[in-house]
Amino acid sequence: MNLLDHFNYYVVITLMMVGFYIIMARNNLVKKVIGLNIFQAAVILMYVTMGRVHDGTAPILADGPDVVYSNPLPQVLMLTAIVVGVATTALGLALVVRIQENYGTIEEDEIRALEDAS
Amino acid sequence: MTYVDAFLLTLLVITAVSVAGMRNLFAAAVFFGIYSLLSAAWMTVLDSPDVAYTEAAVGAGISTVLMLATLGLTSDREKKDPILKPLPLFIVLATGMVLLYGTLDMPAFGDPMAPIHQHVAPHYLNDSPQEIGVPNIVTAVLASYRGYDTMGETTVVFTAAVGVLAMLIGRRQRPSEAS
Amino acid sequence: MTEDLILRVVTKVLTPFIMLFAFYTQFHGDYGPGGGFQAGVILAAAFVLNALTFGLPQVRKALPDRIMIIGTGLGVLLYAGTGMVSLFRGGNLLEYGVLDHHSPVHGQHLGILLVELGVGITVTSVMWVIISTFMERAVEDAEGGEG
Amino acid sequence: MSAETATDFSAHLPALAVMVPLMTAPLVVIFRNSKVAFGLSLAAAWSVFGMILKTLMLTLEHGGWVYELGGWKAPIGIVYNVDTVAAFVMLIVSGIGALVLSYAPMSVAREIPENRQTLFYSAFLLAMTGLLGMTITGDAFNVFVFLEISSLASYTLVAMGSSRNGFTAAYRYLIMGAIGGTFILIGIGLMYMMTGTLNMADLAERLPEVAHTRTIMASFAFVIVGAGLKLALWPMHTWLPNAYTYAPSVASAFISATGTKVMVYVMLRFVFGIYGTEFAFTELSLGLPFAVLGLGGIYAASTAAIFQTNFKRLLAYSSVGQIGYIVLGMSLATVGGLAAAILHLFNHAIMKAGLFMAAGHINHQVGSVRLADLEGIGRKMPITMGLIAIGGAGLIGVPLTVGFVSKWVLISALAEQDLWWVVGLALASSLLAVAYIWRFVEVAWIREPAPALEHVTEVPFWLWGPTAVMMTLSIVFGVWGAGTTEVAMEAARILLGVAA
Repeated sequence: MNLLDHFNYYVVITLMMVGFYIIMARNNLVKKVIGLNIFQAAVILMYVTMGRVHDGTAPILADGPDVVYSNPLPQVLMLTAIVVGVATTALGLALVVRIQENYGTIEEDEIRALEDAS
Repeated sequence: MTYVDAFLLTLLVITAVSVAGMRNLFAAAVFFGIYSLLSAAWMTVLDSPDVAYTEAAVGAGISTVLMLATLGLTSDREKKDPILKPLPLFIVLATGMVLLYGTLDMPAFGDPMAPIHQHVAPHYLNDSPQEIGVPNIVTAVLASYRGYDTMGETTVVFTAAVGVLAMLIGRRQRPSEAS
Repeated sequence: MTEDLILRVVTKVLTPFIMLFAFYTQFHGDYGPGGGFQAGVILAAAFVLNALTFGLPQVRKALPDRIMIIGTGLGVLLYAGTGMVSLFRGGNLLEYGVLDHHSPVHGQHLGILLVELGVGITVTSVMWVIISTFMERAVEDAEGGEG
Repeated sequence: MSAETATDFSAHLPALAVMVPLMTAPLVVIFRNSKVAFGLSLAAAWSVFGMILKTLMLTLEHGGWVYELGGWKAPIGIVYNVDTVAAFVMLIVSGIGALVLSYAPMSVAREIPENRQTLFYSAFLLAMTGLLGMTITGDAFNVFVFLEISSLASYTLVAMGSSRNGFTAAYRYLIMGAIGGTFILIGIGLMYMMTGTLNMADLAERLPEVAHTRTIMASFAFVIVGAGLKLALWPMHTWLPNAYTYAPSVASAFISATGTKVMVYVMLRFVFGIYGTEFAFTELSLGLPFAVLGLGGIYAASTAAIFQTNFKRLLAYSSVGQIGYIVLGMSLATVGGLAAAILHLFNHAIMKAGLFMAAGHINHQVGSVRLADLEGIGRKMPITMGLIAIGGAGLIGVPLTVGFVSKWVLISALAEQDLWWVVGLALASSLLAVAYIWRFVEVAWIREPAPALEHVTEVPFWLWGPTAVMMTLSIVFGVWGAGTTEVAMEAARILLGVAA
């Protein structure tokens, strides 16, 4: 097995894990949303990576014969996933704004302390 | 694997890791924008101009602007707390291990014989000129073959607007009034 | 909002080009990269640029909130409506081929044009509504600080 | 398929059932009037219910069918997989949705500010659209899209409760939900990578060839964990109690009854319909971990419910426990076990929706659902308390209620496999339900009415009517449980792919 065959996937997995770790470990609510975005962007890269063909070109039909096209399907799916990601981000950040207004902080541990107190 | 690929991938990992370590949230948001642009660049290298275009517009554009706007309304410093936490680290490493385990039987990168290039996709590439007649196959699949998905996607965007309006419409509450 | 003359002039000059590019992206999506979603984001970006330079109230005069909120729903309705018209013309849901009984390919073109337009309308309005709602909070914040 | 004749047109019913709420949601926002919004939503919900009832009857009579969206054949396009299981789950979603909406206007008027009411109805319809869409679809990626519609709408609904804790509850729900969704996306991606298709039937056909690959095993892990997060599988349930507690009453009733249920259904579809029983239960022996998680959930969450000081929170923990019964049934991978799981989806949905609606009555009159504020409320609100008693009896599994029927089917399925110690554990767990229901009964009936409750009266008919219908259903399907059991058995056979 050639290590280079899957090198891209290793990078993508690293990125996913960095994002996932930020979500799980950071206390700051905005930081968590940033982590979520890194995580999702990495998943998008995973799909796009699998759609690539050696010596291929973008799936926009050209006149030349023997053109190899990359797979359009993962790209279509990922357009949807990007949109879902930005929708989630917008909603999450709107919640963060309201949490700041109600609690005066956006640090998870301080919010928990305030919740327990009330 | 070319030098361009290697360069982009290295930069991607560096930006992602530095976002994790940063205390200044403004910098983190801007770095996320860079991360997003870099992934868009790599998507272009991977022959996906449509996805790259969208990622650049959304990730580096809308998402980053929203993050900065939120920081303007909250605070731009993250409180100090330990970077390494055992339980999250364990969960993340376990997840990563499962993914690495998954790569062991994956088709090689760019292999034209991989199942996804042999099934379904050839139909789009070969028959869409007769069936739909749009040169950009991504558009053909997006709007027609999988048009139902895209309708769902439009609905997701609409849902986001409903959600944000439901949360932020009207005058803001002061922390003093709320507590 | 800024008093900086250069920014104001540059914004004025750039706006038509950004909008033109958005429309190009919208209607050229069949031939090159792009489509309703990307076009919507770019068009909304043009509005946001203007809001940052000339202030939110100024842009709201041209784009009343009511209209933009209607826009968020209108795009979805246009998309879903295209699907329903196909259904009532004897096809399945979203089967654009039946939109033109003589030439299914032409029907497909028409359907794609309409649904992409629906996506564009919704995305433009939603992105503007979301960002302007966030900006409005920030403006209130500043006012609150002064008062 | 052409739409020439009326019978042919009924093939379009599932599509219409998704489109009606999807198109009503933007209309509601455009009209911007809360009365119009309510009217439109109610009309949409009941018409969807009618369409799905008809669909279910058709599938029972003639078997299922495949509906090709955009006219493209699977696996090129997206298709609906219309069968008894999907129709049954959609019936739960639309029926609960319609009844809960019938109850909504007074509750919404009290709990949600005027300028947000139309948005509330819109989000409600979107949640319904998402749940219906992900139930009926036969495409793995499409599940993700509609899952996100319902999730985003649910986060919105949760955040609309009037308390500030609602925002943090919604935020945590959003983060957990987004992780769950992304995990499912990764799982689907790995599956797609190995087979080249997204259509569920096509996947089921092509997966056995590559089932031994480590990539497919990883994809399985991601789908299970992702779905587990979304359906609040113990111990991944931490987002649920606060989300249900702080959501507005109408939203609590709808989401608790349908959200996790549809996710269970999606998990069933993936495990049995795509990966297959052979792969999941023989090769990976998933039965034991599922049984452990199910029983663990029943005991841990029911015990936690006993110690709650807030009635809605108590109900929320009880939900986590009840999901445990469903997972326990699923872990058997037999027709009886699956039937018990599917039946309990239906039965628990009715009971929990009714109970959360009744909690809404209390909130409407008292303005709080904390047990400390409800001392002696039983004498002030006799109808509501009677309804809660019926629901509580159902949760315990008293005969003549739906809870008894599902427990009976579950226990017989366990006995069939000679798992007598599990039977014992499942029976003993009912005592925990007795304990947490008793806690409420004790506060509401035994204690002297608190002075603060002096002027509390029963809620008007428009609130208790729909709740009473829900509870009546829980008795109707408890007494005549044979009918629902038969449908559930049929659904289980379809999922397992065995002939009757």
